[in-house]
Amino acid sequence: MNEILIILFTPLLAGVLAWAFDFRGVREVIGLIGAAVPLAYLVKLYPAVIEKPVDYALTVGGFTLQFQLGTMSWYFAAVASLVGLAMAFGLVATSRSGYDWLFALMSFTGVLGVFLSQDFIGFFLLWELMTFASFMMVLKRNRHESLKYFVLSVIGAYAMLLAIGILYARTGALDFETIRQALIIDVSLGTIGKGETILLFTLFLTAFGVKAGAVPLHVWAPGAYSETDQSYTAFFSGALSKAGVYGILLIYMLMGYKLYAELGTFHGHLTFAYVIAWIGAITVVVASFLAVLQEDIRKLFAYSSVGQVGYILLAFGVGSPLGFAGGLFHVLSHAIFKGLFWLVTAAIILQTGRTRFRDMGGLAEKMPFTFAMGLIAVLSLAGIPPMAGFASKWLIYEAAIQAHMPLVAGAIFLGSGLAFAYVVRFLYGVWFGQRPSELEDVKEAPLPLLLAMTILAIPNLVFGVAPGVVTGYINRILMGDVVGGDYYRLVTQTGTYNALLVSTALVIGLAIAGLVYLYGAKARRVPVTDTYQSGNPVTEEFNLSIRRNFYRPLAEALEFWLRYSWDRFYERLAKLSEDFADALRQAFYNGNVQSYSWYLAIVLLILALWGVL
Amino acid sequence: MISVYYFGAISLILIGLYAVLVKKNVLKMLIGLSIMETGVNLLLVSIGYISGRSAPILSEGIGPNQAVDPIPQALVLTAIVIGVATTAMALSVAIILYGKYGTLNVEEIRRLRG
Amino acid sequence: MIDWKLILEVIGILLYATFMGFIFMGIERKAMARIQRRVGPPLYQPIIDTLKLLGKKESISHGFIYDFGPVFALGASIAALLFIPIANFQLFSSNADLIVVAYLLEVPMLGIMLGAMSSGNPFSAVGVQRGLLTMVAMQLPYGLALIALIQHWGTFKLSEIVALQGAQGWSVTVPALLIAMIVFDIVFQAMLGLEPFDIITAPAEISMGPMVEYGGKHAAILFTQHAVQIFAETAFFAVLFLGGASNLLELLIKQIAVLFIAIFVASIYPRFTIDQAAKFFWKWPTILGIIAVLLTV
Amino acid sequence: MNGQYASLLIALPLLSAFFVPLIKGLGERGIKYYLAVITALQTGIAAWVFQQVYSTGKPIIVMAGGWKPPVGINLYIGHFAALFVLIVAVVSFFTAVFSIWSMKVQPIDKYAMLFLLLMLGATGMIATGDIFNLFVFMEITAISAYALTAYNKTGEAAEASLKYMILGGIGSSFFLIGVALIYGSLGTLNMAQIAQLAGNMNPTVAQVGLALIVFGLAVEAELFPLNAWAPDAYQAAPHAITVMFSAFVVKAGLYATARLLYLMQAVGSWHDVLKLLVAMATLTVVVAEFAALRQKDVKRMIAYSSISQVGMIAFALALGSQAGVDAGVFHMVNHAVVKALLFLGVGYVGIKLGGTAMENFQGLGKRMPLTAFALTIGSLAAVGIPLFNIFWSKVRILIAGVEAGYTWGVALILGASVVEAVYYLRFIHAMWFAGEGERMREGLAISLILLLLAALVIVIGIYPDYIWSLAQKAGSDIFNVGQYIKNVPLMEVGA
Repeated sequence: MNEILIILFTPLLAGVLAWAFDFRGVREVIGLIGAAVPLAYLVKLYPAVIEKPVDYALTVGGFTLQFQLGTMSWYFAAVASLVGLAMAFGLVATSRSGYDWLFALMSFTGVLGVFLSQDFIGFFLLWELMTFASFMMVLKRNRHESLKYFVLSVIGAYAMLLAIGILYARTGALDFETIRQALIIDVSLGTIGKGETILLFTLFLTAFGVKAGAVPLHVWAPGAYSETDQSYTAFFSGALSKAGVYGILLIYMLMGYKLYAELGTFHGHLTFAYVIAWIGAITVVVASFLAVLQEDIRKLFAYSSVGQVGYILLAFGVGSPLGFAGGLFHVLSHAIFKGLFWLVTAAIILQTGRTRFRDMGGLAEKMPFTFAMGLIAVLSLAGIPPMAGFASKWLIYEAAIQAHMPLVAGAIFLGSGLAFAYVVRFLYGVWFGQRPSELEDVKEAPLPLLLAMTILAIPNLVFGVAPGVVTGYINRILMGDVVGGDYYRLVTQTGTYNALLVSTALVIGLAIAGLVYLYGAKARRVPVTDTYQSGNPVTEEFNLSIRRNFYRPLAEALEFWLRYSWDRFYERLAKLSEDFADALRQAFYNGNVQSYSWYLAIVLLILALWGVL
Repeated sequence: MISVYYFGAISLILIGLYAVLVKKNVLKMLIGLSIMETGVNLLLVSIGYISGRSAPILSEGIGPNQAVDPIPQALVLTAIVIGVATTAMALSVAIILYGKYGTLNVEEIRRLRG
Repeated sequence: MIDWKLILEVIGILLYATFMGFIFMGIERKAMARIQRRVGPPLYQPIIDTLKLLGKKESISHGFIYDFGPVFALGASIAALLFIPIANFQLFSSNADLIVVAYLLEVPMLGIMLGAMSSGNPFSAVGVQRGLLTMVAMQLPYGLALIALIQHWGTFKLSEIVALQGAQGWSVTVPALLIAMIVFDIVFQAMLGLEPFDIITAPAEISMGPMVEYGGKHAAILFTQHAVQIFAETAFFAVLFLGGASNLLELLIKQIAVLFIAIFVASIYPRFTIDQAAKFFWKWPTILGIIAVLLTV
Repeated sequence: MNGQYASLLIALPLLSAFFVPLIKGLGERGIKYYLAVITALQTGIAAWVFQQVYSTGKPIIVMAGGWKPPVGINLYIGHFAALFVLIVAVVSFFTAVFSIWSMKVQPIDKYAMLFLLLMLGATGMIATGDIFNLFVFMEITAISAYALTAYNKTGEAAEASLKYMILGGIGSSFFLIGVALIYGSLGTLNMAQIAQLAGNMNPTVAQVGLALIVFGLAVEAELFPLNAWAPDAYQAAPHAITVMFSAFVVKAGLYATARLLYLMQAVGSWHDVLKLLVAMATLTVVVAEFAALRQKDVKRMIAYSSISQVGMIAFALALGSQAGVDAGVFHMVNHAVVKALLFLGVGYVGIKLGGTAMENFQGLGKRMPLTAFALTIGSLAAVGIPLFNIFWSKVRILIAGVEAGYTWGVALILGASVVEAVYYLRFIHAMWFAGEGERMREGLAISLILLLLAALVIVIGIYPDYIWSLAQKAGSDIFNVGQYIKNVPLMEVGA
């Protein structure tokens, strides 16, 4: 069915055209069409996908690339295209060059390809394409960060290629279906030993851990997310990080039974799943602590994005069907609220040109619509009940505690507390407090950006009030009635959550409170500056605010832990290897032809000795 | 059928190699190189030698079974020509080197390195 | 098909809860005074204060969010209350479980923060910072205590927990859950904002913290919110650890008992600084919490 | 129109090389255009031979002097030779056109002669069916390469040529010893017959003979310890000649190693030699990549990258499996195209901006956008980004490597290609996003060639099937020796 081909390659084609016809109006229109087509076709194919997965095979260079649009790939592709569409609208406002359009849409094709491909060669090819395109977006603005990002992603990609090679050598096949069967049969055959299974697992884990931003490999995320066009980061962190998480699901699907057979269980949990759960938990805690202490708005959201993906990793690590349901729901909710946050940041940076909290403040009056969107994103990320964020987090809580993983569930509590903290810090830093005098003439964000924000804000509300819609589809993915209840209620064996009722209760509460408010006397409107200065103007040096170092006490409490940082460790490692390379070069190619002849003589000696042995 | 000539040839090769590896002067290295080539040629010829037979020039008294195997000798002819060409090229390069560097000591000719 | 009986119950419980909340605040002030050997104001003093504030002719406001903050906080507290099984009235509690109620109890914090931040007063900003840090610090032990409880009873639904406690005895009787209750009680101290952890409103240092800019009816709304919050939290504590109650009176006794524990602790301890509080929460309560959780797994 | 016309491939360059002194009177431009015409003619013949071999499927056997092998020397132009002779001819044509514009150093007629001899040597090495003939062609290539390296008559050029000469001299001497040993025990020089009789050789003589032959050719094919001369030679040679070095001179050496290696399969210790070669090849890739990391001169950096890619080809060829050889040949084709593009671009910039140091490349995107674009495509392809041609061959090599059991070797190569990605992407960043300069006029002919090569890279990247089928046929030509023996009409001669 060539619909899959259309879904896959229209963004790339549109990107190339947009880059070729690099004129103000034309580029945007082509880009938007390119970004909208996948979503349109996915919606069109929805009824077909429900009955039977749509297949398509393509032979390139002696390899057959198989693509399949099944229920799961449809879900991931739909999430990615929704965020992609929002990104496209955002790019219309924030980017001026065809370069951005080309590589943004190329990474869009890469992600869709990763979700749809059914064999390792297609998977690896589109994975590399996605990494390369997102790297080029960062390369344009900052060399160091982009190189750090590319080196880590390429190490991940090559680890995956090594694993693919080993699998091909052992099972003689490259497509997922045959490998899955071969590995299941192999459990009894035992051609792949325990050591090799662990090697395969670690290789795949590194590859997908890098892209998802699991803790030891997350160092690229803050740099890469903040050093590129912010509306592209909505897609970068909203959809690209999902490729890493999709990979973890792939490990379950392909090697789950084999890993279980080889590694057995630990306290009743699958050992390999337990490892993933703990990686997720550590990512949540570490990333959230780092996010709280950031001074730059982009870095804050970058670490927060790493933390949120940690939730998904944790949910998949739990290993129970409910865990997968929670994780999959969080894939959607993270994509929409994080995408929304990045678009809000794009609007702020576009209008004020500043990225640090200390230079911003009091923008709520100046950019009311963006502030409203920001508030929705805040409520959703912090997990306040009527929002989608809460529904997925609730499912993850249920799964973790039901699966008797108490400490991991504890990590979620701490993580969501920290999430609440850094989200409010964002509110105070940007929207409230005294407004610096230079920001007096800040206007509202341009229309396309506002449109992009609404595209992502609406699902936050809709899926918040009616989470049953999403869990209904997830039940279809997991082929079982994992999460009961109708559109408005989520029912699991041990708990229920009636989203509609909670929302109505909140509305009732607000109504009563509103009545009490109206009962009181009329309120006189007083400008914010007329507070502790009792009327005289708040001059620059009297602009008392703690926007800078908002959480200094927390930093003091954690000062022992903050001494160690993965980032500095990797920088030293990179410098070390580069110096080693330099030393090797100086030593070996020292320019003296005599020493070169000695190398030849040594090889002759080796041959002689080897001949004698 | 290891004949005594093989030892002569191999020792010549090793002497040539020794000269290339140890001598600091470029010309001495080139001389070592040509010694090595002569050693190789000697080895090539001695492989074709069958004791008790005469040179492979057919004349009335000497038929194909009285003569030594002619093919290695043909190979040696070409090898010698190649050796001459290489040495001539090397010496002309050595002249340029002396012109540009002012020295023939291998230790100093090290501008291209790393 | 409007369920009139439920609506009447809801209205009744709300009025009862607000009234009892003010009384609890009164008890708190009265008991604190008696411990310090002074007479202290009458029990119904908070009600008079709120009515006085409501009656003020004019109150100032710093924009829409400044008004929306307190209203949202009160609304959230009311919503939280509706999901807790108050004695024999189930209200909506069959539709939500422990995690939802725990989160709903924290939502008012966001409302107060919103209002305080938009007031532009540096003191309120410092108050917001301290409030958030305490909330972050107490989150881990709070979670561990709840997890221990859920693992022991094997269910999230509050109504089921009450039923199980009725059958097998209060959670306090189970040793592991006793540790959990101690942890929960320390955290409860911070949730109420009482003495060792009243860093948020720190009267002497930052004059009522986030609420510094509030006056008139905004302050009144915040007071009612605090009242409803106290009632909800004490009821939550009773439901979780003291086996809930078959009738309102029994619930009241348990709530007052819990309140008095908090008051006694509050009247003894001086105030922690914020990083001391964070370090404290992550040391002792967390260790106890982990023990409780491991015992019940 | 039988196969005998294929011998023109050897005869044409030889005759036209010796014809050059006669037309010295036409002046410098005349000789350059003459050179371009001859290489164009050579490409025509090569294309005809390529079409002939690939349509009929049977190799062309050219018997020198009508003598049937093993007595006479025969040229065996099978699938591999046809493909690669075409590549040699095409790259020579491009370099000839490039040197029309770029070659300023005076004795142009000497340059033309050496150019044609180099092309002849490479074609000969690829096409020959006789090991001593292989030695002769190898020496022709070597001597013309020594002369061309020293062509610029600067101190560095002479030094590079000296290094190349001494190491090449030692290598070819030991190669000759190997040939002597094989001839001594088998009594034949014809490759097909050697393959037949290899089994009943005395094991130690066979082992030493094979080892020395592989050693001699390894110096020419730039394997790890023996490639110390290569970076200097690439850097010091004129820009056009470096293109030829990296595109096909090295490949000829590699092909000869592979051909002889697979011919001598019957030798007892064959697998040990393979393991040794795989180890050397992996080391070549790793050391060359590390050496290229902090290069100040772009041409030397790309030289190291070319050496490492060649090491990867050697790794693939030494795997000893059909998949490995096919992947190696496919990578040879891709590497030739990419490196020709890169060296042509760097040479063009070197001449136009005076010198190939990294500073000249800062902000190249603003000064010479077309060349910068071509260089970017080349660098991205070299790194192995999908939708470019090297991605396909690299994936195949690595999968074949793991399949052959060398997982550690593949892991090291992957580590090395991460390093390669770093310095190429720094190069791209320097070109496009650093430095500034105003737009300069870029020559039409050169830009056309660069864009054509870049287009070729992208086309192979997007649709690699055709080239992959060619590579498979060429790979089987090397790998299954039985077919090779059947194709060569061996006359039964008393040993």
